[in-house]
Amino acid sequence: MELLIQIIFVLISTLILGAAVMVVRTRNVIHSALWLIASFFGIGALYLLLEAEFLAIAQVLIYVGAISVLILFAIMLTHNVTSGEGHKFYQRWWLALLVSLMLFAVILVPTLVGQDWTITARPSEESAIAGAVEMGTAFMREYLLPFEIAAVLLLVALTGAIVIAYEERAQRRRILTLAQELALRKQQQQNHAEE
Amino acid sequence: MNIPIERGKVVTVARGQSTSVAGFSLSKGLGVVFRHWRRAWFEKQHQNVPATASESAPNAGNDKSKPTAFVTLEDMSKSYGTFTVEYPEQRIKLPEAYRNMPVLLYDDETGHELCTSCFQCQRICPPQVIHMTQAKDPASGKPVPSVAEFIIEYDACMSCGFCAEVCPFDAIKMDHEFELSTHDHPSLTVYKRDLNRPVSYYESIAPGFWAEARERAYKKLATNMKRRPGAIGIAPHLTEKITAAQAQAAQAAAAQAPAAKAPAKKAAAPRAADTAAAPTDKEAKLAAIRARNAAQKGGSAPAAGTAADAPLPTDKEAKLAAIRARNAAKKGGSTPAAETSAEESPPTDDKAARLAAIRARNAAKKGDATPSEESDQPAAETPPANDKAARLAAIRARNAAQKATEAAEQAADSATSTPEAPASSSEEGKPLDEKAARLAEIRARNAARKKGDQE
Amino acid sequence: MADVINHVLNTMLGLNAPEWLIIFISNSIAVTLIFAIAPLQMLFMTYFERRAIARMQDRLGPNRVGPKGIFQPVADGVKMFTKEDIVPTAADKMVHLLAPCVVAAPVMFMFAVIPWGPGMYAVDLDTGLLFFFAISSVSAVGLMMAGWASYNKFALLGAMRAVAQMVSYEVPALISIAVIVMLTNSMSIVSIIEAQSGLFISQVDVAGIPDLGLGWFIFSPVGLLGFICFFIAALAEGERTPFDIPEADSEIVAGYMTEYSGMKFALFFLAQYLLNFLLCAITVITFFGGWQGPGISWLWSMAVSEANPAGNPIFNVLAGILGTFYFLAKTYFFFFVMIWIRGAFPRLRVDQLMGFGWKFVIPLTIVNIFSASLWIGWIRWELNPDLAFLSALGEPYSFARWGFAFVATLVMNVAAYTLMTRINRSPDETIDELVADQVFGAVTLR
Amino acid sequence: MKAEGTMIKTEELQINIGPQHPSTHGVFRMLVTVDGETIVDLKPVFGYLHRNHEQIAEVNTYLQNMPYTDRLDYFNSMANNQAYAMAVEKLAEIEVPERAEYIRVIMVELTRILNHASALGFLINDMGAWQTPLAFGMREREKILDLFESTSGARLMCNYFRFGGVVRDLPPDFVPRLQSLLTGLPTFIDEFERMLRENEILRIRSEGIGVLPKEVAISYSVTGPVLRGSGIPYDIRKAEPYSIYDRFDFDVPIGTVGDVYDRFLVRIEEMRQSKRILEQALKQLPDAEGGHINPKARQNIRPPVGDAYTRIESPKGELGFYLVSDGGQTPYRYKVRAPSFINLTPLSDMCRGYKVADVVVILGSIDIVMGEVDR
Amino acid sequence: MPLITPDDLRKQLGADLPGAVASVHPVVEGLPAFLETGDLLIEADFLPRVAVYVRDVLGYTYLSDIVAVDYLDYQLFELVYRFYHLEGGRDLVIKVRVPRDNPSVPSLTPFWPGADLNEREAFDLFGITFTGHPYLKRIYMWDELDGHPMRKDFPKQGDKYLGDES
Repeated sequence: MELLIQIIFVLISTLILGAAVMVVRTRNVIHSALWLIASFFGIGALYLLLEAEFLAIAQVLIYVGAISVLILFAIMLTHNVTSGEGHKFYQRWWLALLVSLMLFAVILVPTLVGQDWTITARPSEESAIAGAVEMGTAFMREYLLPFEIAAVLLLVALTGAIVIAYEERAQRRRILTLAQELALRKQQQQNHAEE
Repeated sequence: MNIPIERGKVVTVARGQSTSVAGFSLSKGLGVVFRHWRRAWFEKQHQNVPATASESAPNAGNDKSKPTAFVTLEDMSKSYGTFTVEYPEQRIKLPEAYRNMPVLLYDDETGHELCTSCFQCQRICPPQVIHMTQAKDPASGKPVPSVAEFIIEYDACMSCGFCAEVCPFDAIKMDHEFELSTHDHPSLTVYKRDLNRPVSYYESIAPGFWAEARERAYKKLATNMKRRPGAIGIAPHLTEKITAAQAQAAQAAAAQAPAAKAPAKKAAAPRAADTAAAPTDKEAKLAAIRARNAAQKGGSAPAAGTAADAPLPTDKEAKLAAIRARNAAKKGGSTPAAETSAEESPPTDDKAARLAAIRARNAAKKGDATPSEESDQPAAETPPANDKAARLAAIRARNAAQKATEAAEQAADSATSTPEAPASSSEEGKPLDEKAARLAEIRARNAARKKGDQE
Repeated sequence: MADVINHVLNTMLGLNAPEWLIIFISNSIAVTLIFAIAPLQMLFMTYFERRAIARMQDRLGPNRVGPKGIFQPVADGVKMFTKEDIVPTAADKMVHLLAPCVVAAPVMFMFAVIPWGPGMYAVDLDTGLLFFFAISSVSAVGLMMAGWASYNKFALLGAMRAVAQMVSYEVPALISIAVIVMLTNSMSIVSIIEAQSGLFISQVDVAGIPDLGLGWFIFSPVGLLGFICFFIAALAEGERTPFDIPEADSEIVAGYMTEYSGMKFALFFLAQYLLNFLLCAITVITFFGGWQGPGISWLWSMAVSEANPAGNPIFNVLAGILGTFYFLAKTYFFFFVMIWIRGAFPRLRVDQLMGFGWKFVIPLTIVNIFSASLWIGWIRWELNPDLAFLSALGEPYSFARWGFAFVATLVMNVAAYTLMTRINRSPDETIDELVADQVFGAVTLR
Repeated sequence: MKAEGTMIKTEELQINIGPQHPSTHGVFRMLVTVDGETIVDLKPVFGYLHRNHEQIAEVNTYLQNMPYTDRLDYFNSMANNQAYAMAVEKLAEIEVPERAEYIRVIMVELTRILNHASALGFLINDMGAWQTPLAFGMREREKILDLFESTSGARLMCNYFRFGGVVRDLPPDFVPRLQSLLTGLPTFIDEFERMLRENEILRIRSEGIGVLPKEVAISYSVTGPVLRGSGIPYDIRKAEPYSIYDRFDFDVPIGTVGDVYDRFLVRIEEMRQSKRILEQALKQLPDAEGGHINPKARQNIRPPVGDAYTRIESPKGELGFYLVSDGGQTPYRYKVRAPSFINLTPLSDMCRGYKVADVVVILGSIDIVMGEVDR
Repeated sequence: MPLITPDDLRKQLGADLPGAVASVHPVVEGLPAFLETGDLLIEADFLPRVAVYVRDVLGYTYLSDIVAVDYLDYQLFELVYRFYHLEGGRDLVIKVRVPRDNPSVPSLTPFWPGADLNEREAFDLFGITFTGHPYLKRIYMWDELDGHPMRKDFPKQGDKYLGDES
């Protein structure tokens, strides 16, 4: 059974990494967005492998269902983004690669060195917070404060979007229907008549 | 603005009240649809009536259609239940007045086509899709009141029914056959052979209409048949059968005296026997008419004039007229060609009018010496070839004459011929414009002179 | 499914197959069953829809292909196979090909979670309901791909509208389902159905009367309002009238499906009809007790299950058949309601649809959550010393508490419904509003 | 929030609705410039079905034109025939016997019911209801077409009127079938109204949409249900009663706001009024010897020199024929005043400011037939 | 039912708008006299003022129809304007005659938007230009056609297509 899980893990991780690379490499922006969605799926599958069911489904619901649609909307609505004239590698691409590896090493090396590789996975004492029920109670007990802050943050974001949309609507050119135009013209005549 | 309305009032439509709870009227709509759904399972608007023989084969004329299972009768007051008619199996009973494409009729017994190619339908047809040529008597080359070739372009015909209305011989009728779709387009130019339908078929699809038209049609057919030499007027596919029957009938009839055969008023079987004799007296009659006209040209009033108002001439008188005509023809010499070849080429409107005027004049001179007004109704309505038409022309001429005399008095006093001619759109028609008005004056003047010297 | 096969293999035939083999067999049988049933469902549904709507319009519907027109869907299927598959030259080939798959695949996933009868489910996820809606949101991505790939102005417009509609109606759908999750405090579909056994009064088992399996959530005011909101959201999600804006043929030709023909077009149709079937199924599962019905629990008590492994498998089959019958009968009744609504109502405009969703359905579902929490509080919470007044109503789950909770939530929901309908009847901008509103400045009078 | 900021530059989109479009009632094209979803401008494009009907009429004789008038508004061939027959009768001063006048009124009122039943069906169909109201409307239309078929011979192209009367008298079973149709009619109209009058979705889609205010309605010279929908009670059968309409009492329904909803309600009310007229006409119908055609009137006529214009209240509005005769057999000038054609003038003004989905509904509420628009 | 007979309309117009009423065309010998139907004849450039007069003073607010008739023999076009009063009654007919070579009439569309399509049709089929019309373009024919189909001298038959000399 262990071997089976290993194989599946390798498959999923190649999917994720491959998709991530493709996100960067493809010329067409839409294609890169679709590769991004593929990699989100991969991460969801990874969670399922770890039997964190709720997390996997939440990942699919949030990332693939909502955020990727948002990204696609954004891409399609902005003009001439998808001309896809493609971006070539810069001449000195190797310098950029070197710098990024150095940064990565600064984070990775301490964790790798400090890790005690000998211990086998011990059965954890209390059940990991994986199931939906435990997560719900955790939110209401230990993590109540971060939960409320997140809620407020989301609310702020929502109202901000509405305000921006409203302002834009005000500046948008209004086209009056025949009836409104007649009424306005009558209104104007009355105003002139009063002056 | 308040607009006065008699016998009724101005109703302002009430816009739906907004008090009803949202969703209530939506459910009313659902209720209506559900009632239709429920009742559609067991109510039908069309009852299936097993088709009786005649109905089930209304278009048995052509063998394409397979006999139908039932014909449906419609209950107009039902507004529930399915109203689908499953077409090939069920068919709605076509009403009598239904008209699709025109077809020609031929008499079952004698096989004679009713059509005498009088070109009326060709002239009235709005899209001009009917074309025909008149049959010629092979022996004398003279035109015969029967049709040689009759073409209708079914693809352009809009089945408006004018030809059937206008035809004086009830020869062309509107058919009930609507399954006419074909693959090859040329087959839609239909020739006489495919247009012919027996009278019994038309009787089966439109009994009421044929009952009215039957009397008139057969009377005219009888007269026409007499003037069709040999097997000219017979429907093509029946010619061999009919000519064979004529051959033996001719020998049997040869023994009896020609006079014994009474002119067949109804299409009785024996008529087939006397068709053999018909060609001879037909020429006689033709010759008689030609002789008479020639005689008038010559100015002498031949005795044959009295024959005009005799009842339908029996063969004997016809033979007498033929002899007189022959010797008058030798004396007269030139018979006005225009008179008989009137129907040769399809006349345009004004040429027909002029022809009608000439014919009316001759008839008028023959009847009594008063000029007749240019009759609007082109006298070509019934071919002048036989005496009855001449008599009709005479009558028309007489009462036209009185009209002309009155017009003459009016024309005399009113200086400018204002277009308000006498309102009644009666037979003689008003003087149409200056040219017509001036013509009327001239005729009126010499009519008055002739009446003067007659008293 | 797994225990039945285990029983059949091990006890009946005596060969002790390893654990993973049994799981593998049961799962593969379940998958093949699903992939067989789904297209058949779709074929029958198209036929059912055309016959039903025909009868509503006083006509007969397809009756030429086969007896009573049974093979009409097969004929349509063959037509779709043989139709030439045209791909516009300017289209983005890969995405154009992939779009129908991304739309159809999630629908197949959703079948995994649907239980057809007692014990007859492919997999019992304990977040089954959430899984159902998570996967259904993936098809929105597919629509976007279809709209964009066919490089056609109308298709893009249609795709935008469709995705906007699906995303904006997923919110009320999830919230109204959340109410049921609150009532049964578990997201696993199987447990939701089991919670709806018993008599009319949900969760209160009256002694003496056998378990008739009629304790559906619809009989509680919370459930009723939840059902109304969920069914409206389901209509919008499945693009049924009065919300079939995306392929509203009267305006833009055929929405995102414009540039598709042949089998790809059929795939879109398959996805749409199966989504409708599944939405009806979820409505039935959450509010009308899925396969619950009189006689099921009696049969199931004698069948083979974890509870009594010594049961007789025959009863499994019988209970399964009866359960499936109940489930399909209810689902097809709701599909008939969808067709009925399609036959009777005109279509909403896009902005009206959005307004209706955000201003009417979502507020109602939020009110519904509030009344659900009251319902749970009154019925289920055990006595709390400082909630002394609650003790007057008797111990938890008692009939008196249930009655009080019923009346209170009923009043609250009905009040919310009438308030919402009154608010949303505001007429268009009146003229003086227009004049006062600064917007007027931006208007050029012709 | 003062709006003097820079105007957001929104790019206008040009959409072609038609000529081949599921809901333009024939080959009619609208070039719509759209800003976002609202309509900025709309240019109607005609001419796709133009066959120069008036040139053909100048070549044909007066009688030969009769079947061509069926092809003008191919929904109401009887109304077109009546207008043309009355124009020629006025020109050539031909009287029409009593019974023929009653038969004509019966036929035209039946066409009005038929036209409104299917026009409302098409309007609701444009709003999105999948053909159910249209199927109910078509059912009534089929019954009426069967009546036409049994009298004139054809369902749509009736060619039933002649100068001075009608082609042939009513068949014996016409009156009983018409009476049974009239018993079935109220259930249809009441049911149609019950299903749709207060239907929330229909009212949202049609109230306040495509408003043609009362003051400007008359300056667009629109006629028929469109004019009465805007609140002006002008019905030619009442304003200038022709033939025998002064013998029937019926009401003139008018709307208040002049939007799609009013025109919808006006057409339903007009169907009821037509039913009233039909009942009165059936009661007063003189029996057969009244004559279905003026025996003295000949058909291929040469009217005197002059011109004549007659107009009738066809289901779509004022249908008029202007004939100039030079005394010959063919008309010198033949002009059709087609109601659908003139009712289209306010279309671009009525659609401005509404959404793309409303254009189709507004066009449906004007109820045009392309045969009459393009002639 | 307000009814104005053409004669007293002619007198009233003669009083109020001098010069508007045109003289009746003399009867030309040898030509059909069908021009004389006794209706009111107006000079072309007085048309807008007469139309507004009819609408405001006489109350005929409804312009029903504009017909263009081509009198080839007389080498002129006749435009028949038909007005109706909303309270019912007979029509009020105004006729305008313009010569056949480059005919032009002031447009009524500024006063009656309803006249727009009728005038475009007259322009398309007869070639009468309406000065002041907001969008005077062909309504039925395609724009490149150089010819006006309803004119009496427009070739009715003939295989040669108008415009191609080959």
